[in-house]
Amino acid sequence: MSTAATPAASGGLSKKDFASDQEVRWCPGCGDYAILSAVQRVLPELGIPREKIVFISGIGCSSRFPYYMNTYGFHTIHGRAPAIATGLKLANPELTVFVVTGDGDGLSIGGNHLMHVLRRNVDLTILLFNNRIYGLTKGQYSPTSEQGKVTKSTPYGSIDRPLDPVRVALGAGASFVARTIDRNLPHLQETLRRAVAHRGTSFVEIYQNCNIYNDGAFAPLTDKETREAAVVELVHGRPLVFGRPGERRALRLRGLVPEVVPYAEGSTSGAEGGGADGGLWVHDEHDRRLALLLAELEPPAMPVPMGVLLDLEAPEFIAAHMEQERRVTQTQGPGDLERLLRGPETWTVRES
Amino acid sequence: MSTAATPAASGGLSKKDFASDQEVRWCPGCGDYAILSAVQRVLPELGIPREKIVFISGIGCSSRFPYYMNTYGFHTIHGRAPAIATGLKLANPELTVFVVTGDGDGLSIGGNHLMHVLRRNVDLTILLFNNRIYGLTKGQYSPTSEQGKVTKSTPYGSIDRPLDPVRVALGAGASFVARTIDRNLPHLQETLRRAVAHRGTSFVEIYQNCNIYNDGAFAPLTDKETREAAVVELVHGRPLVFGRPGERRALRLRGLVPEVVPYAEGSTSGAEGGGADGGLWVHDEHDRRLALLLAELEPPAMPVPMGVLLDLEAPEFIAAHMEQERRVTQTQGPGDLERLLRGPETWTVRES
Amino acid sequence: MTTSTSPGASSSRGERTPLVSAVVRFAGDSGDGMQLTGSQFAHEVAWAGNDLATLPTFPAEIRAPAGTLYGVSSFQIQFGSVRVLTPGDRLDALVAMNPAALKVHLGDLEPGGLLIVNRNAFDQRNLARAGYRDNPLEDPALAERYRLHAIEVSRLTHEAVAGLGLGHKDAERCKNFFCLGLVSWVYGRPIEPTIEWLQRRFAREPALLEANRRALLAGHAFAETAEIFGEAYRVEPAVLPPGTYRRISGNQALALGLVTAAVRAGRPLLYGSYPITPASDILHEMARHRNFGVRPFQAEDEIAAMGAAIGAAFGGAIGVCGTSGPGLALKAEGLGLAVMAELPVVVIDVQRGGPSTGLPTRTEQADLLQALYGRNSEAPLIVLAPATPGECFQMAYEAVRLALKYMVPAILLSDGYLANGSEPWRIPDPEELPPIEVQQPPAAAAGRFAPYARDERTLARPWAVPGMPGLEHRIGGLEKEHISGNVSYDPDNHDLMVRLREEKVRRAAAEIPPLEVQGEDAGQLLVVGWGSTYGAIRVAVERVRARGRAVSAVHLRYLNPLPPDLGPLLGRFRRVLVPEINRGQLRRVLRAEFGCDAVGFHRVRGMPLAVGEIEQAIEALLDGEAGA
Amino acid sequence: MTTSTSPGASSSRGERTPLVSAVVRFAGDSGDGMQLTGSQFAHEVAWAGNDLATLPTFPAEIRAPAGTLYGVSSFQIQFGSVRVLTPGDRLDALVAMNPAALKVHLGDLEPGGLLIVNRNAFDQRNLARAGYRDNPLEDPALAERYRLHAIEVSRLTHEAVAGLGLGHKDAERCKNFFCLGLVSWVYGRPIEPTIEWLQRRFAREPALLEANRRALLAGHAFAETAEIFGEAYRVEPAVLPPGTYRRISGNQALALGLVTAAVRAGRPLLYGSYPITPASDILHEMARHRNFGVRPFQAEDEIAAMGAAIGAAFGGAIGVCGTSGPGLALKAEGLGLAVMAELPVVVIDVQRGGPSTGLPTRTEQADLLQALYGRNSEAPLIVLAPATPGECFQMAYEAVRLALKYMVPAILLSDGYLANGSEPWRIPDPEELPPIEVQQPPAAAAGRFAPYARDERTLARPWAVPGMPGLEHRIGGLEKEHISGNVSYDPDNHDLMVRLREEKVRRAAAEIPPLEVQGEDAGQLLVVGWGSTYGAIRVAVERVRARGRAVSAVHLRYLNPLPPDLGPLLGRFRRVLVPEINRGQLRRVLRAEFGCDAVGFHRVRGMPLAVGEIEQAIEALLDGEAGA
Ligand SMILES: Cc1ncc(C[n+]2csc(CCOP(=O)(O)OP(=O)(O)O)c2C)c(N)n1
Ligand SMILES: Cc1ncc(C[n+]2csc(CCOP(=O)(O)OP(=O)(O)O)c2C)c(N)n1
Ligand code: SF4
Ligand code: SF4
Ligand SMILES: [Mg+2]
Ligand SMILES: [Mg+2]
Repeated sequence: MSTAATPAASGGLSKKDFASDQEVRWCPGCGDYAILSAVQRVLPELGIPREKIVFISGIGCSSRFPYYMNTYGFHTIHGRAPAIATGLKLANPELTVFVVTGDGDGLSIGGNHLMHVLRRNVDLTILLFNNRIYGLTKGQYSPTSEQGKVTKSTPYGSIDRPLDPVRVALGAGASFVARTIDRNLPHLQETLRRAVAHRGTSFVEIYQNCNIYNDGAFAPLTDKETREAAVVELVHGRPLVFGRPGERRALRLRGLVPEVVPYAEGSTSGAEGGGADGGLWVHDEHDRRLALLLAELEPPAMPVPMGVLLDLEAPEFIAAHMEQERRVTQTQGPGDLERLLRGPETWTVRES
Repeated sequence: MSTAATPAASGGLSKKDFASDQEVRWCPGCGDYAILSAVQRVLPELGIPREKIVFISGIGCSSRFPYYMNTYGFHTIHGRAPAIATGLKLANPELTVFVVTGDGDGLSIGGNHLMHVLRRNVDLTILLFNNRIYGLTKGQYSPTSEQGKVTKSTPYGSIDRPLDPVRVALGAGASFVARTIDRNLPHLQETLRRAVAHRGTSFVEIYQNCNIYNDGAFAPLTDKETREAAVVELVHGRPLVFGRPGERRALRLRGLVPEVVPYAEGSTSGAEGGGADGGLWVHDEHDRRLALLLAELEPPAMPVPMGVLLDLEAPEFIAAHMEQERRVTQTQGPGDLERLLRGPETWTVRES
Repeated sequence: MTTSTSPGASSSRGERTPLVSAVVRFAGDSGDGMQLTGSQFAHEVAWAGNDLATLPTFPAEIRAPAGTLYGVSSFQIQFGSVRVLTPGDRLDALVAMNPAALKVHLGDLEPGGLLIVNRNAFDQRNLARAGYRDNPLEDPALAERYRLHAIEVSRLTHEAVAGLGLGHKDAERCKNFFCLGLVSWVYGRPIEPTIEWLQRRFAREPALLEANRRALLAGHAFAETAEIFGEAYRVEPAVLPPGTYRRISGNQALALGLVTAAVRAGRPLLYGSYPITPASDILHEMARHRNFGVRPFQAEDEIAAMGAAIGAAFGGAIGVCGTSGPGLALKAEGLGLAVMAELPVVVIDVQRGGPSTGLPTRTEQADLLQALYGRNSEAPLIVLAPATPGECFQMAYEAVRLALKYMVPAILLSDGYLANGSEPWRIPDPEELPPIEVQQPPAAAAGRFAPYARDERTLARPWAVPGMPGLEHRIGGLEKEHISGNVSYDPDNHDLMVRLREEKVRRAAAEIPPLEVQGEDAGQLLVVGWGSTYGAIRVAVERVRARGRAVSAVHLRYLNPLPPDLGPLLGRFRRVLVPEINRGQLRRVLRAEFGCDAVGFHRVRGMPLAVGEIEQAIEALLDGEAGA
Repeated sequence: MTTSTSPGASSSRGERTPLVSAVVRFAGDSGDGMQLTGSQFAHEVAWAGNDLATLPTFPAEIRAPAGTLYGVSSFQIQFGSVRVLTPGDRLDALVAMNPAALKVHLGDLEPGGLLIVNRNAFDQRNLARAGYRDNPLEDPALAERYRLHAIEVSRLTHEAVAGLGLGHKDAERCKNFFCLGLVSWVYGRPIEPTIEWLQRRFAREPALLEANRRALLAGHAFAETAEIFGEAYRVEPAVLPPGTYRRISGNQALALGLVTAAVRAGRPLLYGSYPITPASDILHEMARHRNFGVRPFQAEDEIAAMGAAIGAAFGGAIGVCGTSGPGLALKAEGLGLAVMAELPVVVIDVQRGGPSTGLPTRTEQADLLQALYGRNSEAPLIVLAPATPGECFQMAYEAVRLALKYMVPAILLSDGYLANGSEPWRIPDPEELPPIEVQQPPAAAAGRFAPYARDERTLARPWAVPGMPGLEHRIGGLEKEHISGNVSYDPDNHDLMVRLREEKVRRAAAEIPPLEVQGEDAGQLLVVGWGSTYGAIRVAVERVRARGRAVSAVHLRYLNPLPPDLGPLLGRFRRVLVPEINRGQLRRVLRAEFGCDAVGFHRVRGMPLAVGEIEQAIEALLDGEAGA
């Protein structure tokens, strides 16, 4: 999402300027708190005046987010936030618009709007809080829940195979795809900055712990013991390195098949070509094919990629829309209501 | 989709047994006729009794398909056929169910149901007639129309970037993904056979010419002059070869980047490893990563892949559902209504 | 045709029989160009200064196979020197281009009516396709019952265009202009406007221009010289209020009304729509007017279109979306949000035959109750309905005006007949339209901004939109606290808010002009209509009144809130008849609202009501029979 | 507790004051276990043979922060030796676990009522969170106005469980059982069932079992021995019809009704649902009964759930889906298809506060008009509504029965109060339920099968489903030809089909049992209710009658078609009052349908109507005042 930055106007805003007067009502310990805090920290950096920032959400625990932001906000209906945000942005292209959604809101009932906003590449930042559960309705499995999950609605285990939000986004042609996690604040903040900086739809999947209905869903990715081996942080132009100090590993592509190989700190052997064979797999966030393969990495055999998987320049919907408006207005002149109403053919009836 | 074949019952059925008594009402010259004919030809081969075959469609020119099939059929509402077919299959897992949809029906209003049926891997065959236009509503651009398309609803050209149905299907985790075209009858028929043979959701994109509102959309792929260079037909275990006799070409992967190289008939140099570097790109329909890269091939620089892009074994939804039903019934015994109604705690009030 | 006074017919008027009005229908294969023929004839008629009303009927198929019954396309027009309010019940003249057209439409032709057929099309194949065993033209009964003229239209057309180097197909396609020339002569309508139109249309295809021109002239000359028509007619110009006129369809007028509202309000207008018959043409029209600040958005479905309109309204633009019945069903949840958020969105429902997919190409007025009640819980909004194609303009404008003034969603109920039908339309001066008031928020909120503080008079909340500094606030679909707009679960607050939302809509009744009663404003029988049945009811009432019987009529353009003077008016009549193309939806509302024992008249045939059947229903009631 | 005759209370009954009924509310933080406490108390009460009705109220938040006003959770129960039909308007006793609970609920306690508070929770932090500047327990007015007992519940509980090795948190969590013991003693209800329950619940956690048991006994003993309670009560068993009983909530009963219908019909039942408050528990319950042929399907949204139900019905299974108001809005288009395809699907709408997202955790009955009319065009279907939690069983069964018999969709309107409320339920013998008729198609079609040929009596079409040889056919959402079912654009056929679909629903009126009138069946005033207001209306009418005034009442369980004897009944009363938790929806229907000048009483507070306010409304009308 491009930033309509007017630094002067927002000079000196701080985190607390972005906190509304409403008491935050998530469960104590919910991962949503960390995300809220990260967003409230990052916003003052952007230099965008508060009145130009809008948070649009659907329904779910995650979707209560706008109430806590001292910006404009709209807590809409289940799954429709991308469509509403598109309309808002078309009404006023100057705005910086965030969409906050959940794995149910964004991928279950709202999957189609998500897909279409991504293909249109509307200049929005979409934050999908993925806790792999329906929180607000008290714990049914979601489209990102693992197969076999026992929940209130699946006492004998769920049957559906889960969706991977990142794969869905790539399949829809997203121009910016990233993944981050509630428990890694610096990573979360940096990912938010990158998302806001992107022009077009920025899709950010945020792994979020629902400590009431799906506690520990991402524990391997956050537990001190395991997290370094379980996560690979993506850095553009750098090899995919992960693992604890002393046990550092890197990824290599054999053909299209990823392999884990030992990694000696500082080594970049053969790291020139993005994903080039022989050498290590080097991250290139502008390469859609590499992003597709990153999205295929599945735990536990492979580490989970975190960070910006893809950042492509692509025509943005709102700008193109306004450009067309300008072009037509230039060619045809500003609308002449009288002429429009008369149409091509008229006749006159005189007083008789 | 698995075939609940009972060859005896359907012995001797022929194409015309599958034609209903309703006059076909597509525009003269419409590509839908060829698809209808192909389906009516393939069905008798399957040995499935007519009464076990059901066609479910949404709304659109394409969706009138069921009326012309002498099987069970249901022309439902716009975009919802996958959901309705899922319910039908759950009601009676014995049935062979086809879903017929269009690029508008399946990817615009019905995109979410399509995505979810694919992830669930419900045993259905989905035929998506992609004519890159809304036919029935008389010619508005569709989600698969090329950017800049001038239509009734976009007099100054469309702004949205198109979706690629195959990429969407792969993004949703489809287990079977194929592409074929109305004008290549043998290919169409063979693809249908493969789709029906697959267990799980078979997704078949069929390029279909709408000669009224989008005539020639696929002309390069069907014109005698150009088609051989424009299409690569996929054959499992064979290199990706295309081009006219005498000008045969093959594809090779350089890292993840496809290249076109000359091909000498019969050559299979280095063709062992699926997509292996050095040698030619050899099709492996069981390799999801290769399928992802196939879906990235874009004309005119690259030929359009036709055939089965992906055919994976994956847990099928209906079978798993019925298996759970059996398992629970086995463990708990068949439902005992009296016990159920009594619940865990009762008390008795006697005549006083 | 440019501005000019109506010159009357161009042919000699010598022995022409004067007519007050006539009903003509052109019918043929979808490939025969009947819509164009009818439309051009309507142009000629309008140019001649007649009043008119048109009724096109399309097959459901895009291009139905030639010669089939279901592939017949037709265009009906009534025109006259008097006010013409309906396309007419029965035909004075029928042009049938093939056997199928004859079979489908003959039943509507008045005995003794003029019947023109293309004899060349009555070959074995076409007869078989239409299900004729024998050629009906050879049945003497046909010529006895009607003034039959079986003309070799195809052959004569081919002869007329011979030598222009046209292929057979192109030559054949000119035969509709032959017929147009012929009918124009019969009714003494000027063909100049058509020639002008051809010149514009085929500016770059001189051969086609010439061919069609020749066919037109040939038909005209054929009628004049062959003298096979026993009589020729003339229809004097109608006495219409002075002004500059154009012919306009309901969908066109609706789009222009929206554009005008946007210009007058000084706001961009987002038109979000997912194509659906018969509303798609509004999208097509809106998409052309980008230089008026119209932002067209073809959404992925109706829910997204609704969402985009809500988002636009939240953002300070006018949010409009257009659809038909099934699409309105999908917008229900979104409309509820707009009611709760109190945002000004306008939803246009061009009603069609239902339920479900129903009869997509046919008209009906059975979405009234859906518009009023088709949402969860108490979610009142404004509902309006235009009465004629031209009126779609002012009611679309009115819908935007009221939505913005009361900060409330509005639904506009058009229908398939209004959408595609057309009439002469006096071009309005936009400046004469009532101004559009926008609920400006306080310049800067002293302290915390209260998004649900209300205007005392209208109860509207302020339209504070993103971008306005100091007014940052959050709204949503949860119940909100009076004034502060914060989420509130307080029971009494909920009851209050439910009442306020209702009261706000009720207050919009202050905007409704006094009802205009046709006839006495008290008496035996009042006929109440809404929407596109206006013309048929009006004419029926006129006719019954002309027979000296006391009956009055009133037409509702405001369905929610209802006009404040409606209740008293109903009370002044002994009986009330409500003719509708549904099973009695307005009737239900009137009974519930006013305890009025209204009787219904319902024909749900996918067609406009006929004047004659309404007349009968009126007479029956006056004679003391129960309602049908 | 297993089957047993009700043993009455276990404590000594010596000096206990007899009560006919009592209303008790437990209130505290969501973490305080108030729902469990209330539910266990209800078990004890049921076991003691009382009649009862319960009203749980949850905060909208999943785990609201401790001590907040919006985080208070409560459970109210009325029980008695007489028939108990409502959870009661005002409280005889309130247990408040913290300052927030006191603040939120004190207003509902009768002056002089019993007020038990956990004094330990009244610390600075909690007082501040609840917005108390001073400790209300220190205000002498409190003890003057109520029978206040500020007990150190936390401390006493910790002491009771000391030595079991529990952490502070676990120990603290036992305090609800202390309160339960205490209240059980006060009302003389047996604690044995609770001990049995604890034994089952904590079979694998002996420390927790012991701790909760000790807390329970400590509370019980405290009340008995500390003798701080001025009085103790007893409530004799109610005289209920003989039979075996259980306590059941509306959602449970509904699920069991569906399962029973499936078993009786011998068909699998697809339950398609997308989770939504307050309907989710039905999905949870249905998902457990796989061994009854229930096929649960958690769909991607409500539209897909509806679609799956339609697909299942097309496939010969019973297609059911459950949702709440916003979800019903999304099912509108699908319901239209089911009407057109004439397929037996059942949609359950557990109504909640609206519009839009509204008040998701609160009750309302404002979806009646949506259920009746919330679809495009004329799309009539059956609408039913249970009156009590237990009745959800039979009405769910009835919905399936009628849908299958008439081949038509049915909507069942439950609500948040019925869903979560509970009552003693006499377990029915499934064999006594009316049999479920399935519209079997002809064994083999002679010639072409006619999917729209109808049963003469019911007008139902045959249920020919895929898999049946020789009956292959195609249906869809386009209008269909009478009998053949082919697509038809014929105007008269459309009118006929519209009427047939309407008539079919009308014929289902033959299934409706005669109305049972409370009081005389003619007179001054008839109160008409539907849905969950049953109990409140009944009690209100009883009370007014007890004061010797003439008022009758009737309750509607069939909303479409309406009972055939309703019109005549309405006609026998001078005035009709319709109390509803909406703005007058049934009232509107009655006025429209019967021209009856019904007066409404509406309180839309997200809460059940109170008996008292209905009484007042009745009295006011009897006194000749206008309706409120
Ligand atoms: C139309 C509609 N259907 C269903 C619901 C109920 N509902 C509210 S939130 C939700 C799912 C929330 O899951 P998710 O998006 O993952 O958010 P989370 O609570 O986990 O943050 C559902 C089903 C609703 N509010 N509206
Ligand atoms: C709810 C709803 N919205 C819109 C329509 C109108 N409609 C019918 S078909 C169609 C699009 C058809 O496009 P596609 O699926 O590509 O089918 P095609 O006609 O091209 O085969 C639309 C928008 C409808 N019938 N129902
Ligand atoms: S239920 Fe889960 S996601 Fe929702 S607020 Fe609680 S912890 Fe967070
Ligand atoms: S409009 Fe196009 S897709 Fe539809 S029937 Fe005609 S040619 Fe085929
Ligand atoms: Mg979630
Ligand atoms: Mg299409």
